[in-house]
Amino acid sequence: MPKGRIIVDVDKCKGCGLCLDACPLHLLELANDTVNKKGYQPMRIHTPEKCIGCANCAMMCPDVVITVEKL
Amino acid sequence: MQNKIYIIVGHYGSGKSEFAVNFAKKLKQENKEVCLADLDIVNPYFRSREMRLSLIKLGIDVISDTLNSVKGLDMPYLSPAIKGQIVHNKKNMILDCGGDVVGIRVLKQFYQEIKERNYEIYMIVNVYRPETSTVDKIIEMKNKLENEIGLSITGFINNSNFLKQTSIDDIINADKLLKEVSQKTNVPIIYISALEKYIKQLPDKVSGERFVLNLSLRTDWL
Amino acid sequence: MAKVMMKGNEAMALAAIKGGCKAFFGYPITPQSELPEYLARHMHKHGGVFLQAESEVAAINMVYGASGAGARVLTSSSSPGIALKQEGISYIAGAELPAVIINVMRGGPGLGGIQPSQADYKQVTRGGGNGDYYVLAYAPENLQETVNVIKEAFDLADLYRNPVMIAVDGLIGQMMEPVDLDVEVPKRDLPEKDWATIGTYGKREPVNVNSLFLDPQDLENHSFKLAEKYKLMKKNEQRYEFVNMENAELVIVAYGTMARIVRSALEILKNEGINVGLLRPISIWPFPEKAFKEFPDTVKGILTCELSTGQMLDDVKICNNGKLPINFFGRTGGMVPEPEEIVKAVKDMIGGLK
Amino acid sequence: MGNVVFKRSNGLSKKEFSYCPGCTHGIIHRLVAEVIEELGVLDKTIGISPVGCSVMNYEFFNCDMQQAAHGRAPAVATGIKRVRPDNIVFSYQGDGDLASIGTAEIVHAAHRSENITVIFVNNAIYGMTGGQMAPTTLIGQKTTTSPYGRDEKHAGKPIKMSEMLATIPGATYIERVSVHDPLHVRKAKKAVKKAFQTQIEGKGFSLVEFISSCPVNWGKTPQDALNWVKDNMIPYYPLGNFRSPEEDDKND
Repeated sequence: MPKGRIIVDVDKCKGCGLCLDACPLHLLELANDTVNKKGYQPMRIHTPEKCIGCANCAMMCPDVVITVEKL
Repeated sequence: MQNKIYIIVGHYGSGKSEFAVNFAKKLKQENKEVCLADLDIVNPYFRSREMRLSLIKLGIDVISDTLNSVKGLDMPYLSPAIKGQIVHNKKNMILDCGGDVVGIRVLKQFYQEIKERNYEIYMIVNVYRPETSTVDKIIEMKNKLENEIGLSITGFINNSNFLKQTSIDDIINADKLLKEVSQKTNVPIIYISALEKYIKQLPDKVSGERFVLNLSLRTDWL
Repeated sequence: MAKVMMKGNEAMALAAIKGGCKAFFGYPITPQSELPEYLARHMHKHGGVFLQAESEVAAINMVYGASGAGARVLTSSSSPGIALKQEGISYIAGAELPAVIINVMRGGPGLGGIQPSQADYKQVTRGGGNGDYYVLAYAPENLQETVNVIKEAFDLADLYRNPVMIAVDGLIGQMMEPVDLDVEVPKRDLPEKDWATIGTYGKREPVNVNSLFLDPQDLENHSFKLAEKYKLMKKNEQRYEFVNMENAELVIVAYGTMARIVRSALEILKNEGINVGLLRPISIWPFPEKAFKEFPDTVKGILTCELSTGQMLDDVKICNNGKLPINFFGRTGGMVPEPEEIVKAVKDMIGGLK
Repeated sequence: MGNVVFKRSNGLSKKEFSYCPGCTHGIIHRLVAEVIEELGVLDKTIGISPVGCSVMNYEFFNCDMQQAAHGRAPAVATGIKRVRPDNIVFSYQGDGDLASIGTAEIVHAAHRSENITVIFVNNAIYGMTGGQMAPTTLIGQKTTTSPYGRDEKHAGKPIKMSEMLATIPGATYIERVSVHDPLHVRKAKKAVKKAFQTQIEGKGFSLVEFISSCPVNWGKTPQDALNWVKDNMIPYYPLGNFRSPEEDDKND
């Protein structure tokens, strides 16, 4: 069971990748196979079940597109 | 007769410089040696030094700033000759100060020298200036000025006017007010000053010697 | 309050308080320093704010902030200081904020001198800063008129959401004159300041005070909107006085202190049987172009008199539109002419016309 | 549904930030917005936008805003605060704005101890006008107006605003922070909160200097830019507190 969950406003993500290094468990990646409405490669979580809800990704997101829940 | 220092103080805009220039001429006409020192470092316009050239022609010394300016200088540059003249005591001196407490601050550096000499301190009053418009306000201004100089005012000059809009009643009303001040403070009213046309119409009962003012700093068209 | 004797600068300060001014930001400069000094002594008694800024640039930007937050604000300065304030004045006009600015003019250019001058005419009437804008500008000739127009200026600034400038020369700032501070002036119907940044307090959406329009179409729209406002000012706010115009063979155009000198000159001329009129612009922006259509047929020429080398002259030329010959007489740098000099200029012109 | 531990602050408008990907303006905006909201003063806050990349941040903060001329935000803030002392007033300024054209205004706002909060964003470059040298550009750093690298003999050494402002008796709270990793972001928020609290308590001038990045004009990826902040900027611009109200209380 995951301890946390992130909800990403995908279409507002600019794909800067600052969240990637912020995730202590390296669970985040930029989606190589898709672009969002803005034309950016959005970030996504590749192993959501490992998320601990630490919110480090949200801390670093310059566009405030991540909502974080503790489960 | 001993030379005197006449110190002209008062609320700014009450007519100190016009009086000082006229007073200098009056003393000169009485065959006295006169030096007019313009100590006004507050105002940039309408200062007695603007009359320097015409007063010098009359044989009246004028000292003010180190540059002997006439118009256009707004730096203090107080001339050392002022102190020199006070100390030498060779002439009657008129010290024309800037207005209010700020204007007479400059006198402090001459305090010792003035104290040792024969002096008069005249407070010019125009009761139609808002800050000297009542008995209490005039006395308050007098006290403030005295506190600043550390010397007592020895006489009032009633110079109350509305310039071209003055009426004789305005002057008579001012006289009543200043008489009350004079009674309360025991300071005499030395002169009542006005343009000649008003002086001629003044009733006998007004206090102070009549003093005819010829405006020189303010031109006719103003 | 009855008539009192006041110095121009202090009368202007008191007039601002009477006009509802609640904040003053300024920086000392001769010959207007008695104005901030007066407000430093009295503003707090009327619940207002007085602050001496670190520079004219800061002062005008404080005016911007305070006005944007809904207060009636004043600043004052003299010519070189007004030049420094042009940045802020442009922003104030751009953001459509009200403000009253007093300019006690001295000689220039550069540091110039401290004596009276009207050499800021173009600085005052051509906007002054960057962009397509104007300030409503008045150039009164005596203290009573100055006091009245300052009281009215706060209403006008609020009404048009535009800077209003009072341009007087140093003599008006420095001279004493009887004045009644309580003369009633026209009141305007003023809209709510719903644009002011005073906090939302949960009652409305946030507002923004701003002069930035990056989209050229938006900026053009904004500029045309401002232009409409200036048209309205031109229609409604031209102010002038005619003196002795009946059968005048010459009209002198002069404002402020120069107009006072001209009045004396007209008396001298009248005694010599020479009939000359005076058009005295009271608003210098909008310039009273309407007045030029009211000249009687007897007028054969125009003499423009200024305390400058000829700045209003251009506006006179525009309004005259080539109809009548125009001469110019000016003194500058702080030199103030005697009425006789104007009499001579009039006679010279009349002689030339014959 | 879980327990929401992080969501977009109501102190921010719905509008998307216009900044380049990875620009830390966004993080700093968020911190300011969160603090204003958490302190319960959002509805009485008035912000001032500068000239620079964040010139349009009046669109991003969910409170009343005024846009100021370049460098003049502290003067505009002064005007607002003096006529509306019960409102909370903050200015948001970059290094060109605050440390170059507006040095007089910031120095004198601090000197008067204006009861305002200043958010100062130092990324060692002029971002908006196209990557020119800023007063805070590091020695050797190449910009479009220091094409051979900043030479101190020619352009002087980079100015340390927090240190300088901390020497002013009127400055109440001065702290330098960075947002290059989550730990520092959390620390930075504490500083912002302290700054606004200083104002709410009427204690006078507060300023938080953010060491920030400009991936585009620095020519780096967003993450590399943050690494550059850590490796090059922070050694020259040390983080920490330079002035605090408590210290002033002690000295009183």
